[in-house]
Amino acid sequence: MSFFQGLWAFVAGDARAERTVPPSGYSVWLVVFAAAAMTFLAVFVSALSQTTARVADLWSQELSRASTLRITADPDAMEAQVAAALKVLDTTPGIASVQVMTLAEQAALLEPWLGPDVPLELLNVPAMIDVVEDENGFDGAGLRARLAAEVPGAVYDDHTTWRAPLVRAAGQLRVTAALALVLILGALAAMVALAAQAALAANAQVISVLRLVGARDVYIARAFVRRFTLRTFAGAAVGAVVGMIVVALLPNDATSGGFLTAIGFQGLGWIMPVILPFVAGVIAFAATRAAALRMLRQQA
Amino acid sequence: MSFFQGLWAFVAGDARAERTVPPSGYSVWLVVFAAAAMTFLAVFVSALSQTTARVADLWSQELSRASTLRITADPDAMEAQVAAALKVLDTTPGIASVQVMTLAEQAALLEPWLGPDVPLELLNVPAMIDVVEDENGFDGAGLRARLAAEVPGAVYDDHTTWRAPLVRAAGQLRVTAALALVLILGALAAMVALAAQAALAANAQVISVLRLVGARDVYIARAFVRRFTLRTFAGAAVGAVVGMIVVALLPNDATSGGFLTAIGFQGLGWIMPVILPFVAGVIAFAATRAAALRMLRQQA
Amino acid sequence: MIELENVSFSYGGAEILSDVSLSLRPGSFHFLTGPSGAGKTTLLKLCYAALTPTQGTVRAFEAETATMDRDTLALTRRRVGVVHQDCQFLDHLTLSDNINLPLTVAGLEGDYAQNLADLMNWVGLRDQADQFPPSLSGGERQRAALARAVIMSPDVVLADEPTGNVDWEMSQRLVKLLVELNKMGKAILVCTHDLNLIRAAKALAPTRVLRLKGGKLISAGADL
Amino acid sequence: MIELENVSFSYGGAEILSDVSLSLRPGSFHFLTGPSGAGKTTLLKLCYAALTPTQGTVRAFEAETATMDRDTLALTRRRVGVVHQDCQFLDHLTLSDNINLPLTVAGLEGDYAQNLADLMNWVGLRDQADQFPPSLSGGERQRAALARAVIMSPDVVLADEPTGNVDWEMSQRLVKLLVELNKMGKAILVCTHDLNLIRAAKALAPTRVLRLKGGKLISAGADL
Ligand SMILES: Nc1ncnc2c1ncn2[C@@H]1O[C@H](COP(=O)(O)OP(=O)(O)OP(=O)(O)O)[C@@H](O)[C@H]1O
Ligand SMILES: Nc1ncnc2c1ncn2[C@@H]1O[C@H](COP(=O)(O)OP(=O)(O)OP(=O)(O)O)[C@@H](O)[C@H]1O
Ligand SMILES: [Mg+2]
Ligand SMILES: [Mg+2]
Repeated sequence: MSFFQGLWAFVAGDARAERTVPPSGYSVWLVVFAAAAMTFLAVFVSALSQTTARVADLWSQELSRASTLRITADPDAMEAQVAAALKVLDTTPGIASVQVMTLAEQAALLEPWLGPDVPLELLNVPAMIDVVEDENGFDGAGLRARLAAEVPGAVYDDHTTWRAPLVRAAGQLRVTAALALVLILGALAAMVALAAQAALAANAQVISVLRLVGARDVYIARAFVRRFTLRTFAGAAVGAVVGMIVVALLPNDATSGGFLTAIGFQGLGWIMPVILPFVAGVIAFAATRAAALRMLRQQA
Repeated sequence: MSFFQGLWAFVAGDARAERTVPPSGYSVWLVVFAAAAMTFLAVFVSALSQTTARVADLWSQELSRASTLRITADPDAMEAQVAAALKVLDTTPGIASVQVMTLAEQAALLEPWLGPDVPLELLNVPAMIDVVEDENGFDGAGLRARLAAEVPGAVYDDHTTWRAPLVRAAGQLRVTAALALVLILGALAAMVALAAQAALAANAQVISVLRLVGARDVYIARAFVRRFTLRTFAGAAVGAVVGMIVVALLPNDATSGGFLTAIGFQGLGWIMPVILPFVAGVIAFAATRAAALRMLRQQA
Repeated sequence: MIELENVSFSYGGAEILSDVSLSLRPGSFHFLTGPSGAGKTTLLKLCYAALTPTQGTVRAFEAETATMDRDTLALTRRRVGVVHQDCQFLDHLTLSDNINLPLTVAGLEGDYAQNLADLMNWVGLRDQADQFPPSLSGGERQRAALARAVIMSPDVVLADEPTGNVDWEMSQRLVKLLVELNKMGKAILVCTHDLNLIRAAKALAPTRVLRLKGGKLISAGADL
Repeated sequence: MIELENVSFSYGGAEILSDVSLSLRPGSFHFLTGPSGAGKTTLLKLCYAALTPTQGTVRAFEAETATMDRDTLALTRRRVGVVHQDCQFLDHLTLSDNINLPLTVAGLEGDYAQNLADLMNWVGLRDQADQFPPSLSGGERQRAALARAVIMSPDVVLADEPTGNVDWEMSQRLVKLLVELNKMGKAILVCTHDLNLIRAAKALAPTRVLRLKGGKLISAGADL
């Protein structure tokens, strides 16, 4: 029998065997509810976690991979210094692109403070070079040392002071969310296991009657396990769907652009809420099966 | 009997009555575990919520209450324009303080772009006036209109474009956290109620025996209710303590200063984790009592 | 002390009891026989207000059971000792705690300490005092059920097939116990199929034998 | 088919059975008597492997019960019909489903459909077929337990006090049923305190009466 045939037989069940197990009432509802609530929370938290992860990535990438070189020099020495700096940057491994800011760009940047028509060209403003590192990154300290030697007027600013707290905060949120997710799934597993135990304990007499009329262990276990697995799956599926709906309904913040993205799932992230009910089902299967076989072994 | 005497009698319990109710095994552990897990999550989420609330407040206050007036004018007209602007601001209700930035302050602000020794005094840089509103706020549109009439060179910037997405994101997080908190408490209540029902259903025979030998309803109900209430409280207390410890152990981010505060509780916020076990206990009391009395009424 | 007046009862379908009258007075001793499924247990349940009649009235200690509030019902039950056909115990309590249960529940533990020891001796359960009910034999359970029913020396004892699982000598001991109680003025009603038991009791005390058949309650012939 | 060889048993304390030997062969009919608490139920439990002996061996259908794996045990149970002293049913199934349970569990439902109807008639439970066990009278439960024990026409029938709650006529019907099965070659063992029942059976078929006392198994006198 292939795995899928086995799975199908399990899901389809044996109506006769099923009936021998009493409708376990509150225990089963407890499981359904716990599965729904925990999965809902898990979906919620994983949406949060994924969003935070995206934000953290954005910040890490955008801010950490971009840095600025500011070169102060006499107007006549400026061009040479810029050229020297570009040469240093060109020979630094790990740099993806280098761009000298035009005066117009600098003016746009400064407009809020200087007003629209400041004659920057008349001022001896420093030259600015945007540096974007590639995936491998480069050695900031080494670059600083070389620049100090070859381009004395260069000040290298890798935005660390701006970036660090933001990235750290995002990382913190992300760890917190992941921790919460692990806790929620753990709590779900524990609750399903305990509820299954409670249901089995409440049905000790049923199990004993079944054993005494010649039922085999697998026959008895299967009916319980199937019920708990399917109910848990159903509960978790409801929880996941409701969770996805609520996440979708959360106020989206498209205007914030690259800085904060809307809470929700993107791309492969959708796997998470879809997978959760199956995870819950597997947890329920394992927990109930272990509990049932343990209880059965205690009976003659 | 006063409330506290009654409460004490309840907590102290009646050892004899207690013994008539069987140790309900898995059902009670389920309750303890569910209470602990849910309270832990609640503490966690409320820490997150409170932190977000603080951040949102900080951003709203610091950013929204400060705005900037930039005045562009010929060097010789500047002083008059600034004076005119100050007069307008003075007569605008809802403004707490007004301060004209010195050139040195402006230079410090611009240093990263212009280098350390830009002769700002030689440039016709706009004058900047920091405006801080008081608690009541003021009418930004009205101010803009009056400035346009009386100080044509003034540009009023209330930072809205910077602030809005940040505040909105914080608000979003806050709503999400509050929603999660409500859900967690609701789930806790539902689980305790269902577990109590399951335990009572499993003990239907015990209840019937007790009724038949002449036990009164309150006698039977009390033993169950007391057990579930105290276990729920104990579970929730453990969850709350562990939650507080974990929150305290989370990486704190003191360097980020005013922008992002560390996740955790401050001041009155500590009431939340302390109050949660009591809330859980009250929920358990109400749920178990209702379930017990309902079940008893079904018995002769 | 317990009176049934023109009582009819049905569980929804056919009538199990129709127009039955019975009065359990202090010092009375009744046996109730009848084929299996005749309604003997049902009649007992009406007496201790586990059921209320569909017609007629049942009065326990002057109060009508159908309109009793639940607390009064509990207090009434303390004056009626019942041996149930399926002896139910609290499986997590020892045998002696189970037999003491009516006292525990009434808050009277201690007042009857000597009672317990004597009683356990009489029904031959001294050695089983600390066992838990699931580990008792069928007969031991029945004897324990009788002991629990009489521990508080109730005004009325209703025993449903109290000797189905015990041997003949023990049956006689149990009957003797009931006769003793009867002589103290308690009202006794015993359902049984065991004619020998009835004969043995008749030798010890004046008893009335009733027969339930087709929903009607009749006095049994003089042969018993 | 079931053999006890020098079996001793204790629940941890005193020895309940000491050096007991017994062989249930096809076509044999045993009665087992003895005072309450003597160990009759314990002996039966050893026969259907709910307990294993502390000394000696119990063999069921040639296999030793102490070393049987759980699946073999389940299959063995299908060949042994047991009437338990406390008749346990599945309260959520109707009476006929409960009586059919051994067939359901063995996957043989349908094969014995006529059996069920006949059997229900014989034990007088035709009208109760759709009732649930908690609403049955004590005697009805016992009759149902016997019906469930024999529905699969097992090779061995072990009945523990099967008539404690039924009237005399019904007891005789039940004994007749067991005698019929016995004549078909089944091995029968009945625990009972009811000497009249034993006498009635002796009139119908050759039976052996055993008495359990002080842990020893002895043949009862010729007076029975
Ligand atoms: N809760 C119930 N619902 C429906 N029918 C019931 C219920 N309880 C009992 N009956 C039916 O009522 C009839 C009388 O039951 P009762 O238990 O009073 O009989 P009984 O005289 O005590 O018999 P026995 O000697 O076998 O104990 C039986 O046929 C039984 O099936
Ligand atoms: N699980 C157990 N643990 C300890 N003692 C037990 C256990 N089961 C039975 N006993 C004790 O063993 C003795 C024999 O019990 P058993 O049930 O075999 O008696 P029995 O002969 O069937 O009696 P009865 O006629 O009353 O049914 C009893 O005294 C009983 O208390
Ligand atoms: Mg009855
Ligand atoms: Mg027995």
